[in-house]
Order: sequence, then structure tokens, then C-alpha cells
Amino acid sequence: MSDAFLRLHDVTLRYGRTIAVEKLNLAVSAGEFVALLGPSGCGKTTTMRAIAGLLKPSAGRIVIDGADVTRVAPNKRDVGLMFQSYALFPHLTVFENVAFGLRLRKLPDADIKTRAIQALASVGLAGTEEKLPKELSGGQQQRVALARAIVVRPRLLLLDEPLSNLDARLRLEMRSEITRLQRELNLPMIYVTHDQVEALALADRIIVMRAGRIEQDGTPEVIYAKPRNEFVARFVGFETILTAARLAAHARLPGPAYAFGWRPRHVVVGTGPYQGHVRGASYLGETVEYLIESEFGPIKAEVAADAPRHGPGQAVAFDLPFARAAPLAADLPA
Amino acid sequence: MQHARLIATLRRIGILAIAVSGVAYLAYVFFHEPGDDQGGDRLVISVYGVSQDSFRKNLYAPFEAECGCTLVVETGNSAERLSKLAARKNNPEVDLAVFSDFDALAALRRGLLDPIDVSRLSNYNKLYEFARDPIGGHMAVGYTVYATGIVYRTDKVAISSWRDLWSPSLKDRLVLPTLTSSGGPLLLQMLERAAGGSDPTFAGALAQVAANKRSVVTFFERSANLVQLFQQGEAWAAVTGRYNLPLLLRLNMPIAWASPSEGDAGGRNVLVLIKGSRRRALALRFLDKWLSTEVQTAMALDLVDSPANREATLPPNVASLLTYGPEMIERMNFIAPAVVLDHRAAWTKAWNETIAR
Amino acid sequence: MNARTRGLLLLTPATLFVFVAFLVPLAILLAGSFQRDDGAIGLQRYVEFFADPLHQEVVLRTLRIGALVTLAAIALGYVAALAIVDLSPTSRARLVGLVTLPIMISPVARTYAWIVLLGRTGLVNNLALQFGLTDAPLRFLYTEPAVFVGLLQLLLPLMILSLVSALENVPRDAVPAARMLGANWWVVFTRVLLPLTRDGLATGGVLVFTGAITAYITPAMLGGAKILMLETLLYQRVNVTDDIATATVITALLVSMSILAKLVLSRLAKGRSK
Amino acid sequence: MNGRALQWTALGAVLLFLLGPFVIILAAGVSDGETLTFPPEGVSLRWAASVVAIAELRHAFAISFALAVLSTLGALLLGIPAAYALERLDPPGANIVRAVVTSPLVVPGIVVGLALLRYFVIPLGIGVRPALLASHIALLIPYAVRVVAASLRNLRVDIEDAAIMLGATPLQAFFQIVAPNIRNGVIASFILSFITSFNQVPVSLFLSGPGISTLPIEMLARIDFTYDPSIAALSAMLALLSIAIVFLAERLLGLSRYV
Repeated sequence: MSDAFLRLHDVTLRYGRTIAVEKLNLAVSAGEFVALLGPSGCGKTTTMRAIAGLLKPSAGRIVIDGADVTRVAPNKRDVGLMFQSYALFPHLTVFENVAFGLRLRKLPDADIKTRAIQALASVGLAGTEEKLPKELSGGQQQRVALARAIVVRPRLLLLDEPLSNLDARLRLEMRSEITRLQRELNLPMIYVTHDQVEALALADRIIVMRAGRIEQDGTPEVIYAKPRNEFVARFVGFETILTAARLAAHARLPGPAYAFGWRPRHVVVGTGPYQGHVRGASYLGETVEYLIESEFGPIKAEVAADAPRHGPGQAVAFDLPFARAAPLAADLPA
Repeated sequence: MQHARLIATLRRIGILAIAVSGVAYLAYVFFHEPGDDQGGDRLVISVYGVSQDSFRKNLYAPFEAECGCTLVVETGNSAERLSKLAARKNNPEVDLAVFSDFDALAALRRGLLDPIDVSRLSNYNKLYEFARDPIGGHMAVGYTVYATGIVYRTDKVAISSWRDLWSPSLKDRLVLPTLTSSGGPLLLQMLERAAGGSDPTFAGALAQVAANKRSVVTFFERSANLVQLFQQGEAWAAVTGRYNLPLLLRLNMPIAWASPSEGDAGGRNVLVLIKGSRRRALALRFLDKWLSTEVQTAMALDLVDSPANREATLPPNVASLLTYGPEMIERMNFIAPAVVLDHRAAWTKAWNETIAR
Repeated sequence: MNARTRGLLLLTPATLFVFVAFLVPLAILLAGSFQRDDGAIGLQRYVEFFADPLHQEVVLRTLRIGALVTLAAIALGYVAALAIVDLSPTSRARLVGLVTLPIMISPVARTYAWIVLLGRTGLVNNLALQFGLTDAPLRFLYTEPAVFVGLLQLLLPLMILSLVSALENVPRDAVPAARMLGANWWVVFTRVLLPLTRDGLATGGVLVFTGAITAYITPAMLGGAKILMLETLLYQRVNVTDDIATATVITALLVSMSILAKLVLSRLAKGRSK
Repeated sequence: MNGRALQWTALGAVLLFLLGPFVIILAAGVSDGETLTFPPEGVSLRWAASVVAIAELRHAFAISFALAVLSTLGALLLGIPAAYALERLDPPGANIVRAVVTSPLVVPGIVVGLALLRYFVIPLGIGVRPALLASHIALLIPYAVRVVAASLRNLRVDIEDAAIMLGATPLQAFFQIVAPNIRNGVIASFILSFITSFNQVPVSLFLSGPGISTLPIEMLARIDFTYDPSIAALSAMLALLSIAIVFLAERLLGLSRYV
């Protein structure tokens, strides 16, 4: 960890008297793509803005490339930031938007031109140089913002929910675009999102945050398969979570844990030791989703559509196989 | 590309230069005191706003040519200018002012005036008696006199006494000066006299006005919207200074100056020197010029001010429009400035209680 | 330097300027109204002010004219604003421009026009005579109605503009929806439009009322010394009779009337829309 | 008559009431007659020419114009930073400051003139000209702050952050990114302030002095002793000037959005 490119030491941020981020420690190595994942208000954007320098931590240190930048102004940090709203300059053409950072660096006109045009080409926007931002579609504006952020070759790129304003198809497209660029530039990136799918698809490492603290830090595989606690489990799609205390009355537990969680498709329906009633069934095409009322409370299950179907009100047997369950620790107090 | 940037920068500098010099020019216009560039002295005078064109032609321009100085003129009615003078008492802007005799006395009582060294005035001995020492102590010199009387539409009413103002045919057509204007006390004085009284509290006169206040279109503060009132048909009769008569006659309406049996009230305007003025010699020189026979005659010929200088001679057609000649001046009832000042507060109180409301 | 410090730094020049060149002098003037002749603090000046029947009348007249102008502006304002928002966006902008015009023109010029119009030989009287509405020319100048008309013309645009922007925010379907439910125009107005435009009405009301009680030129030119309002009385007291004591009281009255109007109307707008 | 026709008639009547007097002034101003009447007696521009020929009026016009430009610039210079701070930087006591800075809007002009004359100009020994300028700046600051703040409110906050992240200093971000985008608001506020100052009477009534009188004051004084159409001609010219400015502004920027 000592070779980390970016380090946050016990960083705390306050808005007035409320604490947004508390004693956060974080390390990102060179070339790494890290996703900050969490619900709104968890402190992920605050953390990112602190790294950018737009917010000043009330305590702690931020170190980039071995230098303490805690007191360095944002425009001196050489960190790129791509905004959720794109934040394009409405009065400047696409070219001038991209060239803005280069002009501030007082590069010769010829270099500015080459680099800006190259950056625009690399995001697939060659030929739009003379347009104004408002003449572009949302996806195109997004690409301009990306080009503008990378053209100055920052040593670290921060992305603040960059895809949340796009429709589903464009989002997929941009996702692969960002991955490609990250690999090409070998640029460390921190990507803030509340969408677990995005985080899983993009990041080398995911940091799940809640209430200003880190809940879990791990590879996408680990986060997806082995959430540490109930909060992380729910956030990555474990919809049925039962405490060990509750389960112990009905089953032999495989090991010590505070609770166990199952994804809907890991719940077996039609056969099994437990009984319940179908309260709702939704046909989703490939699968059918059931809401089963049981002695454990409501259970969410998802089974293949070609399996025998159960109508609302029917009694049904089900199983919660421990082989597929994730053992969970108790939540930290919020 | 570098070239284009240079041109853009130059253009920006050019636009900036034009803007800055434009603003600088406006700042110059605004802060520039008239006369600064001529190198000579400036003399600041505070006068009534009426007939400034004539004054410029007959008095200001010739004086500026003689003295090589610049005249800065502040205009306004007597009371307004007096209150500004009082406000700036410790740092006076004005060197010489013109007031009605009682406003001049008010200024004197507020410590705003310096005495006039009349021995240095070459025209002093040509003045009528009324103009020589109107408020005492040689604190002022009169430059004009005006009868305050009644103008009326001869096609609508007949006027032979101040009491005729209350005739029913003038209902809603009568315009009177308000108490706070120079004409106010003069009006009350004549009404009091017409009623046979001589009580300086003017109780009888105030009662007359109060009883007939519904007849009055408006009590004017500035004499000259009188012209408009006649022209618009709002007024058939008005009490005013004779200096308004020429303006009114230009309306081509059957308008005449009444000769009421009680005579007319006499009003005087005077010149005063402001205490603390730094240009005393120049002010005296200007004052003397104003009193000179040529200026007094010229102003009279323009039908602006009746002369206070006995040597100003006027042709009959002009004389008939002004307050001119010993007999006419004899006929006028002057009111002592001190009487006005001593009673004005009481008059105002009574006026507000019974008339203004 | 953090943002708040920077903010303070940027605010300071304007705030300081307004303080020194406006608020402090005003505060001293206002404080003077509570000073007794012997120098102590007291309400003597107010007592003396209101003891004068002329002053009572002027205060009442000021309030009366202010209220009447505001009411008339509301009535005419709705009529005009409803018609304007009915238009296509281009003609709406054009009409809003026309309504804005008078605000930009010198009040002296505007009021002068009324002198020409309302005189006994003016256009209004000529028309009235021609159509036999009256036998003899009527006197309008130097009357309360003249001041009322002048002020209404001066201030009506402010009301129309406030109401137009309020009406623009009313959902387009609100009126047809109410009509579909069988409401007549009066019900639509009182139950739908009025509640939805209450904010604009309050804003416009404050502007018009405050404008009417603090206008100087119009009452001075159309009312004269006989139809005094607080502003013209103040001018007279200061510049003609040099009576600062009375002037301080009038100042306090005018400022508190403006503030009170603002408080009352904005409370009304908030309180009822809950 | 149906509801719609009634509505149009009413709107027409209101417009006639608002704009009719200008037509009258215009007509009276081009009258060839000797006295002020409507309808005019013949058409002539001689009264307009006579007004232009009066040196005092020309001087008063120059003073008014210069005063309006200088006080507007002063108010913008003070007001833009204040508006920016209020909208962006969340300074302590922002609400109080907002009330303070916009307070000249609710105080009658006569009172402002009187208060400034007695307790600002005279005690501090300020000359007539600087005093007049300072009073106009104080009067105009609210317009500058309000209009500029409104256009800042319509501008996304994050474009400044974006510029800073690209290496701009806060000043560069303001002048290169914020300023071009609030330009229209600033121009609107300029025009509004200019016209307000140019037409201002009550404050100037107290603060004008020897050698320095503004055009509306000069005009007000002349109305009292002029009965020919010259003042109508002057009024008409001023009205046309205002209309021209507003028309240009409306054309270029849609000024009415800011009023």
C-alpha cells in the first residue's frame, strides 16, 4: 500500500455541524480504476470533491503521488473532474471547450489544435468542433466533457456519476468507451456511482460507502459474491436477509455469522423444507419473480419461467440453500 | 493562428481604450466646474429661475466679458435656495444670492449674510429709497420692485377692489399664492387692508381666505405656473407679482392688471452677499453691475424686472407693463420684512388649520 | 482563503457603501423623529405632528390614494394580464414590451402629458363637451382624481408585469379543467386564478402601493399645494418652511408604511396559499 | 360581444391609458402653435430646435448623461461582486446583507435626498458633484445586485468548478466562464440603472447645486414658467430616447425578462 498513487489519511469533512465524511482512509494505486459506490448522501461525492480540492477537509491529509496536497488549490492539483451535468461552457464551441485547459497552460496554438482535435476524435466527435454544446445530444455532450477532462492529461481523473443522465443504450456505449480510455491512458480513475451494475462492469476495485464511512473495499467479484454485511449485501442485490438468530430455530447453520443473505435466484421454489404463500407473482420474460409470505417474513424469489407456475394465494414449498448463501456480519451503526 | 490571436488581443485593447476614454470624458464632463479651463475666477450666484435668457444676455454675458471670469448660476425659488444655503452654511458654495426682502432678513437672522460695503458701489446713489437699505444694516440692496396685485380676464369678471376676489363669478377660477411663497404675506396684507384692519396677525384676512377656499383652484408655490393656469382656462383671476404680466399678455387673451381701490402690495427683491464667500470683490463688482443703469434698463425693456435705479428711463409702452415711476412706487404698500418673519409661524399655523386642509 | 471569507470580502465594498452613503444617514434622520425638543427621547414630535389637522388629512389622503391606486391597478392589471397571457409567445413578448415602455420614460415627461390632457382646454374636456357629457369644462388638475390617474398610469405597468409572470406559471390546463367541471368565470377567477397568482399579486401590490405613497413628481405636478401627499408635504416642510422636526416624522411614517405594506402583503400571499 | 372580444377591448383600453399620453406629448411637441394645446396647430420642429438651442438644457443633458453612466458603472462595480458573493459563496449574514444592499429600493427618494444631504454630504464636507454621484450609486446598487444575482442564479454553478479543475484560478474562471454567460444580465442591469438615474428627480432635488443640475430637475423648474410647446417637445425627445434604448435592448436581449 505504500506505493499508492493517491492516499487519504483520516479525512473528515463537515457541512456546518453535520459530518459528511468521517476519518476516511483510502488508497488508489497508479493505473487503478476505483468505483465509489453507495446511495445518495453516503459521502461519495463529498469524498471525490475533497480529492479534487473543491472541498477542504476539516481534518486529515490527502496525498497525491507522494506530495501532501491537502492545502493545494484545486487548479494546482492537476486532477481532472468530469461532472454529472457535464458542465460544458455554454458560450464556447466544442473545440474551445476542449481547448480551454490547454489555453490556460499557455501551449502554442498549433499544439492546442492538434491535441484538442485528437481528443475529440478519440471520443468519436471529430467534425463537431465548431458547434455549441447546446447543439449536441446528451451523449455527445458527455463525450465532449470526457475529452475536455482528458486532453489536459491529468494525473488522476475523477468521474461524478457521469452516466446518470443518459438513456440505457447510451450508457452501455459510454461505459465501454470509458473502460477503453482508461486502459489506453493507464490513468488512475475514481468513479462515483450509485449504480452497482456500473461499478461492477467498470471498476478494478469497488469501495462501498455509507454515512461517510467505508463499508467494504474489494474487487467486484468479492463485493458481488461476498458482501461483508447486511448493508452491502442489500446494495448489491441480496434481497432476502435473515438473521442467524431467526434461522437457528429452523435449520442447522453452516457456521458462525450474524445473518445470511440470498439473491432471489438462489431461493428454490416448489420444493424444500419451508412453507409459504405466494403473495405476488410477476412475469419478467426469462424468469418469474415471486413474493412469498413465510414464517421468516417476506421472501423474494426468482425462478425460470418454464418451471411450474404458482398463482397468488397458493401454498408453496421453498428452500434457502446455505450453499449459496452469503454469511454476513452485523452492520456498523449508521 | 498566432497572428489571429494578436489581432484579437489588439482589438480587445482598442475597445477597452475607447471605453476607458469614453468614461474618462464623461467623468470630465461631470466633475468639470464651468470656467476651470478659462483660468479666471468663478462667481457662484443663486437666483430665481425666471427669464434666465434675458439675464444671460443683458447681465451675465457682458459681466463675464468684463471680468474674464465665469458665472455659475443656481436657480430655484426663494425658500428652496435659502434652505440649501442654510444646509451648506459652513462650506458655502454660493457667493451672491437674490431673495425677497423678508427671505433675505430670514437669511440674515440665520447668520448667512455679510454686510455690503455700499461705498464701493458706483450705482448706489442712483437707487430709489426703498432699495437702499431694505433690511437694515446694509445687509442687502434692492434691485427690483414689483407690485403684487390682481390679474384677471376682462371678459369674465370686473375687479375694482381686493374684495372682488370673492365674487361668485370667480368660483373655482381663482388662483392665489400659497402662504409660503413670496406673494402669500402680500396677499394677506391687502386682504386685511381691504377689510379695514391693520392687525399684523392677519386674522381677518385668513378668515376671508378660509371662508372662500372652495373658490380657489390652487394655491401656487411657484409664480409661473400661473401662465399655464390661465392658458388652460383654469384661472380667470389671480394674485401675483406684476413681473408675470408680460408673460400673461403674450397669451393673447383679454387679460388686464386690476387697479383696486386699496392699491397694490409692494414686493422687493434684493441682492445679498453670502457669509464665508471667498470672492467678495468679484461679488461686489457683479452686484454693482446689476444695479447699473444700462443693465436695469435692459432688464426692464425685456419686461423682466422693474428698475430700482432712478436713472433707468423707459418708453411708455414698456413702462405701462412694469412697476415704474415714483407715483406707482408711492402707491404701493410695503410690508416690513420683520413683521413677516415675526408673524409667519403664526400665519402658517392658522393657514394649515383653516385653509390648507 | 475559503469561500466564505472571499464572499465577505466581495460583499464588503457594496455593503459599506450603502451603509455610509445611505443607511447611516437614513438612520440618523429616523432617529431624529424620536427626539424631543429638549433633546431627550420621546414621541413629542409625533404628538405634535398628528395634532395638526392638515397633517392628519395628508396622512389619510396618502393612504387613501395609495389604496385606491393599488385596487384599481389590481383590477386593470388582471384584465390586461389575462388578455396578454392568452397571446402567442411572440405577441406576448411584444405586448410586455409595450407595457414596460412607460416605466422607462421620464416621470416628468409622463406627468406633463397629463397636464396637457386634463386641463380645462385639454383633450378630455374637449371630448366631454363635444359628446355633451358636460356643459362646462370640468376642473381635473389640482384635484385628487388627477393625482390618482397620474399615479395609476405610472404604476399600473408594474402590476401588469407581476401578474403576467404569475399567470405564465399557472398550469395551462387549470382553467379549462375548472371550466369542464362546470365552474363559471367568476368561480374560475376566485377559486383557480386568484390562489395560483397570489404571489404575483402580492409583489405587484407592494410595488404599486409603495410607489404610490412615495411618488413625488406626480402629486407635485398634478396635486400641487392644495392636494398634498406625504412626499410633497415633506418637501415643503424641508425646503419651504425648513421644518426638519416634521420632516423626520414624515420620513418615519413613509418608511414604516412601505415596510408594513411589504410585510402584510407577503404574509397574505404566504398565509393563504398554505 | 363575446368574452374574447370583451377581453381585447379591455386590453386595448388599458394600453390606450398607458401609452395615449405619449402620443399627446409627441403631438403637442411638434405643434407649430405658440401655446401648448392638443390637437396641435400645424406641424413644426421649431420647438424641439428651440430646446436644443438652450445652453442650460444642453449642459443639464450632458450632466445627466454623464451622471447616469458613471453612477451605473459605479453601482455595477460594487454590485457585481456583491451579487456573486451572495449567489455563490454563502458569506456569513447573507440575508442581512441582501436586505441592506437592496434597502434603497423601499425608501422614498425625497427621504434619501434629505438624509444624504444632512447626514452624509454636509458632515463629511463632500462636494456637490461627488455627493450627487454617490447618492445615485447608492440608489442603483439594488438594481445591479438584483439583476446580476438573477442571471447568476440561472447559470449552472458547476461550470466554474469545471474551469477551476482545468487549471483556472477563481478570477480566470469568473472572467472567462461566468462573465460571458451573465453578460446579458449585466447589460440589462446597465440599461435599467442608466434610465433610473437619468430620470431620477427627488434625490437630485436635494443634492444638485450651483453649476450642476440634472435634466429632469431643469425641466421641472422650466415647466413652471413655460407655456409654449418647448417642454412638450423636450418631453417627447426624452421619451423617444428612452424608447430607442429600450427597443434596442429588447431587440438584443429581451430586457423585459429582467424587469
